[in-house]
Amino acid sequence: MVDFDPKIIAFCCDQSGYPSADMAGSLRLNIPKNVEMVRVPCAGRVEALYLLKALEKGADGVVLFACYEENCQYLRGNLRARGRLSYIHRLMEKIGLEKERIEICYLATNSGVKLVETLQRKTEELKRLGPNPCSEGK
Amino acid sequence: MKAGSNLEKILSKGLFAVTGELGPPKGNDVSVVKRKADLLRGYVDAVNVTDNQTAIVRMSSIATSSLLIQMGIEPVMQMTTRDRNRIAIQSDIFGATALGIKNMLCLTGDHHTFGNQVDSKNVHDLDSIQLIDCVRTMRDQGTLLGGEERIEGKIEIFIGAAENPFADPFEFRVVRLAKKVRAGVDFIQTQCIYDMKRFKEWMKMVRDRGLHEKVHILAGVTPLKSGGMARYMAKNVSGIIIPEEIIDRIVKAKKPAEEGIKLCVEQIQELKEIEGVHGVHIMAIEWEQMVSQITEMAGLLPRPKGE
Amino acid sequence: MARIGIFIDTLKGTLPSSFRERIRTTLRDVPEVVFSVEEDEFTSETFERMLKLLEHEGVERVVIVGGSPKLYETTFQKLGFPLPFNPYLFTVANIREQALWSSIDEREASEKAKNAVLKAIRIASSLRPIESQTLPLKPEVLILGGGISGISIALTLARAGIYVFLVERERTLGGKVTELWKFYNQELEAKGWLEQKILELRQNPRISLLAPARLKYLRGHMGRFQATILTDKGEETTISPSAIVVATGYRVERKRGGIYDHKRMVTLSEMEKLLSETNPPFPFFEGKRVETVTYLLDDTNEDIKLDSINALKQSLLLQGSLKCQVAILCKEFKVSSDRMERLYRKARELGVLFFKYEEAPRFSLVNGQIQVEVKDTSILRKEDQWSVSILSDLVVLCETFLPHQETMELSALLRLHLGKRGFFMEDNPQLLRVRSNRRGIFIAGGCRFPQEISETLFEANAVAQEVLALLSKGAYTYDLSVAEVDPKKCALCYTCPRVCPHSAIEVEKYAEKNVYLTHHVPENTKWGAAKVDPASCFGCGICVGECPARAITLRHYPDEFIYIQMGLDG
Amino acid sequence: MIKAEQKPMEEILRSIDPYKKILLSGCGACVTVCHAGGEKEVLLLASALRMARKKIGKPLEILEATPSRQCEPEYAQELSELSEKVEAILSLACGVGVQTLVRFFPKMPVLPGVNTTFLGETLSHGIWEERCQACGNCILEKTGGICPISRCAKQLLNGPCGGSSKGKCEIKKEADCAWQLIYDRLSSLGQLYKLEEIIPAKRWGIESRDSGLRRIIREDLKI
Repeated sequence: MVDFDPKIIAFCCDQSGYPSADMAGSLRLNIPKNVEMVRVPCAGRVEALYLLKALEKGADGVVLFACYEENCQYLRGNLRARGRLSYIHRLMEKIGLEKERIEICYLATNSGVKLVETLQRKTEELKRLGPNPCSEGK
Repeated sequence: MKAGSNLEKILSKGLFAVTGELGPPKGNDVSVVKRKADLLRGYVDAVNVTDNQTAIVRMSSIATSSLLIQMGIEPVMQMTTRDRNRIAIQSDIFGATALGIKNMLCLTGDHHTFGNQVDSKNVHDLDSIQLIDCVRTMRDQGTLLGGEERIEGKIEIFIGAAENPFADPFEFRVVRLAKKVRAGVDFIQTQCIYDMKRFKEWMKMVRDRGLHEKVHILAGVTPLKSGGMARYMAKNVSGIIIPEEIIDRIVKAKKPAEEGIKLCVEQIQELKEIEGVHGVHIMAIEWEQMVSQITEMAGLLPRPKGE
Repeated sequence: MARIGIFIDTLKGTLPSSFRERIRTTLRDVPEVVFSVEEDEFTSETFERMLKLLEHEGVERVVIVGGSPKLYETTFQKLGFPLPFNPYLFTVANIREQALWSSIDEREASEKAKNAVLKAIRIASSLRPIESQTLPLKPEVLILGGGISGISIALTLARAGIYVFLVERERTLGGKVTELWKFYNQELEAKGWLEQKILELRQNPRISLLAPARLKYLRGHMGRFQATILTDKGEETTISPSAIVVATGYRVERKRGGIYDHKRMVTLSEMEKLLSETNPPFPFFEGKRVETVTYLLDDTNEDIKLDSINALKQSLLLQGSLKCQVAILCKEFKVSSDRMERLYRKARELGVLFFKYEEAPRFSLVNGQIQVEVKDTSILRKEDQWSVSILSDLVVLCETFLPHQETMELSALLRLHLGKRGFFMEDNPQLLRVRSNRRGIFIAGGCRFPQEISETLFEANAVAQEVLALLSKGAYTYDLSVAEVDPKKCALCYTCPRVCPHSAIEVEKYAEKNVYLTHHVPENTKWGAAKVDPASCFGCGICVGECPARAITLRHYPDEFIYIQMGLDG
Repeated sequence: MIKAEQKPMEEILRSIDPYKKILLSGCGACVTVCHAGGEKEVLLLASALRMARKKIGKPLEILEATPSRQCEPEYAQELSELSEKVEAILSLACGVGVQTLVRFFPKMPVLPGVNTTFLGETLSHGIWEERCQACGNCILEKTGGICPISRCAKQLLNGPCGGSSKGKCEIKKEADCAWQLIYDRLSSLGQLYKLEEIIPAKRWGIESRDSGLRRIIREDLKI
């Protein structure tokens, strides 16, 4: 295991991920420090390109916090996001990057605990995987 | 007489014809041809020689047909449009007739992706109906397809084609037969028949159009070896319908193979009674040894001589 | 370089001063920052102070450093936007929930906060003002469907001064209510009540009735719909309503085949008719007195309350004054509607029998009557459950509720979503039950979900209120915080109209130019490109992520903001 | 329109292996519409390629561009300035677009990034199906508007083969049998008589696919 602080970019849907992160704070849960929170109006706003760019430009992992299925304020934003992620997973496989570096996690508005658990688990996972070998800076 | 083949003579005399089928070897081993020829000789009037059936590479049907002639059997040379364009087709017909081949079955052929050369490019320059038209033109007009070009010599071929009453759209199958007749086909061999009801329905449509008077129809039969084979064919082979009760009968039989032969004989006897059926085509694939028994049991022996 | 003013919200002093101090140290080195001041909370007095300061310093970009942005967004909504300039020129650095509170120690918290503040400043530097626009709304509404929903919405709207076009496919108005005998929760005969309503409708000068007629085309968006109505005489009328209410109802299908075709098997609505024609003391069926009636519920529509209500209403009369014996077979009896629990108790007191079944009851013919066999599972202990057989003069079946045949066609015409069962789908089942996925189109009544008449009326009222709320101001004001297509890049691939959840995008071959886009382009400029209707767009950004030509931008949330937050800018 | 699919990543990586700096050019027309080579795909692929090369320690520099249509000379020439800065061009346009670049950049390797798959229509979003093989002499009039050249696996012109079963093709079970469609269509048009006519052998060799390079010349339009 490499001892490093994995950098995670977390896309937070404004209906679930972002309020959950606020909730995590209110519950005094520790959000790992190397996480960049990105507030988006809907998971459907997250382009496939952002996911790849995140990895290319230095992130070790990406988490996409979206609403549960059938719970999207915009009806299908979460499903579109899931579709884009599956496309990116296929690309990552070809590049030789571990698929686990990007995941989608479904939340409600008050899933502070789940958000923090996910980010903490992701941090551990990424530590196991080691630094992202494809990122520009490395 | 169009070609004067044994098959043609028998059919034109109004006799009930019997044809068999022989798959050439997957190589140049002539002994395989000989073994199968010995099993068929004397029990059938002519033997179909398949043309790379199911798109598996085999000895060419022209060469195998020629070998059969040497072995004293009359071949029905099959030819598919899958592997040849109209240049090769016509050239092969020149060669085949020069070698004494007098019957030819015009087919589209199984799709190449079913075989062992899936990456090949299929040709389908002509379809089977256009092929019939081509052979007819060569024989009756003495010219090449679509041209004024005279052929040196005389092409004499008894033209056959296949028809499948069990494929869809059902109503269209007889239209397609009519087209083949108009294109100039002399005899038809059908796909193997298990669904007698549908076949009779189809024959009725054939008679309604008067096609049975213009073309000789040989009904196809295939003896079932086992319940497994019956199930497999019913499920996986498009264009073959095997009714549940037939599968049941074979599956439940103590000796499925014997039951299969018995069934086949019963079918032949039933087919003989249908108006417009002028013969049977027995496709005992890799089971040629049973043809003697089937023809014997069906009372089709001895085979008459065309002369 | 943008001039940015920073307000640090101490959140009533809850942010530790050491923590605030570190942030101020960070801010000192940022050249864009003109000033940074602390405020304990945001009230109207604070706003006044802020205003003066901003004007004095000539600052037009504001970063609020403090709690969650959601906090300020709600406060500002309540108190009004406090800044003298465009509301889109401010942003928030969330250093409480997502830094101070979610870190191990203050050192880590300060790092996170510093990062958040610097990002907020970068976002503030690239903020652009976003204008708002006003769409005039004429008081004109199109209602599709002249059932009870359509009628009652039309009446409410007309009373409030709105002009209504009511389009009904059939010759008669009233829809399913014409088959109703009376209300379950009030002593009211449906027929007379409906006639009264229809009379009122016909007399109202603000209501134009188009029947029999149907919608042929619909173009445009809220405020500028262009609806072409085709009458049965083949005449076409085009109207331009500001909003549309879809109230086209549902259809029913009765079970057929075998014993279900027997004449003693009747449906709930046939029973309703029989009862309305019955004069006490006894009901008669084909000249003979009816003594036992068995209802079979829940075999087709498990989640719909309507059957329970009607069965109960009918059985109260049958068991009560008409002296019949009634049995009701159900999976679960639904008593959640108004007064239903009381009526249920009354029925039990009168002697109506209730049986709960899991396996479908069996029917057979015995001496011209129908024998019903059912295993009653209302007793919990399995060994005590027994089979019951009831010899019935009549068996009453419920009909399956299905979407109307034209629902599918209408959904394509109106570009509305259908739910799994083929009924129209509400935009949000909890909050926005009567809104469709398109702004300006509402759904009411059985085309969304079959309900009992009093609930339908309740919902119809809700729809009318929503429509009134929309139209009463005479205009709809909205921010241009929406998606925008660059017509030069658009490949006309139809991706965005297909993915837009709100059907706000159309490919308009000869559309007027997006008015919010360019002022300098002469009006009526034609082009071919996808076009977002800004009044109908909800700003979710799904189309942006989907566009293969990357021709769409979300005006209030461009790529740049996302890259800044990802830490990838510059 | 032309439908295409991005080539497998391995193949693209192999083809650009010798180069350190390339231009990745998309096309704003057909391949954008089928999500194979528009600006979105250009940026995604560029990012993926950079990462893949970074991983094996051979960093790659990529310039990105998406002209409106690569198959028109003027649009293709928009790339000339960028092309001077790179060693090769990877094009996500169809085979036509690639060759237009080849014509204008004689010294520049131009590599295809997509497989040009067929001329097809959109069945629903994300599903495309072949409809035309550009044979050059259309017979749709005879077949009820359904093309057996592109939709029948054996290109039969006179009816279905024996493998047509319950409306489906035996070669690809999910595909409709073209001749079943033709039959149904002519039946609903009341034109079944058209099926009685024998369609003669197609003239593949003259003004069709196998006639050598085909060219359309409009004398009236020439400048």
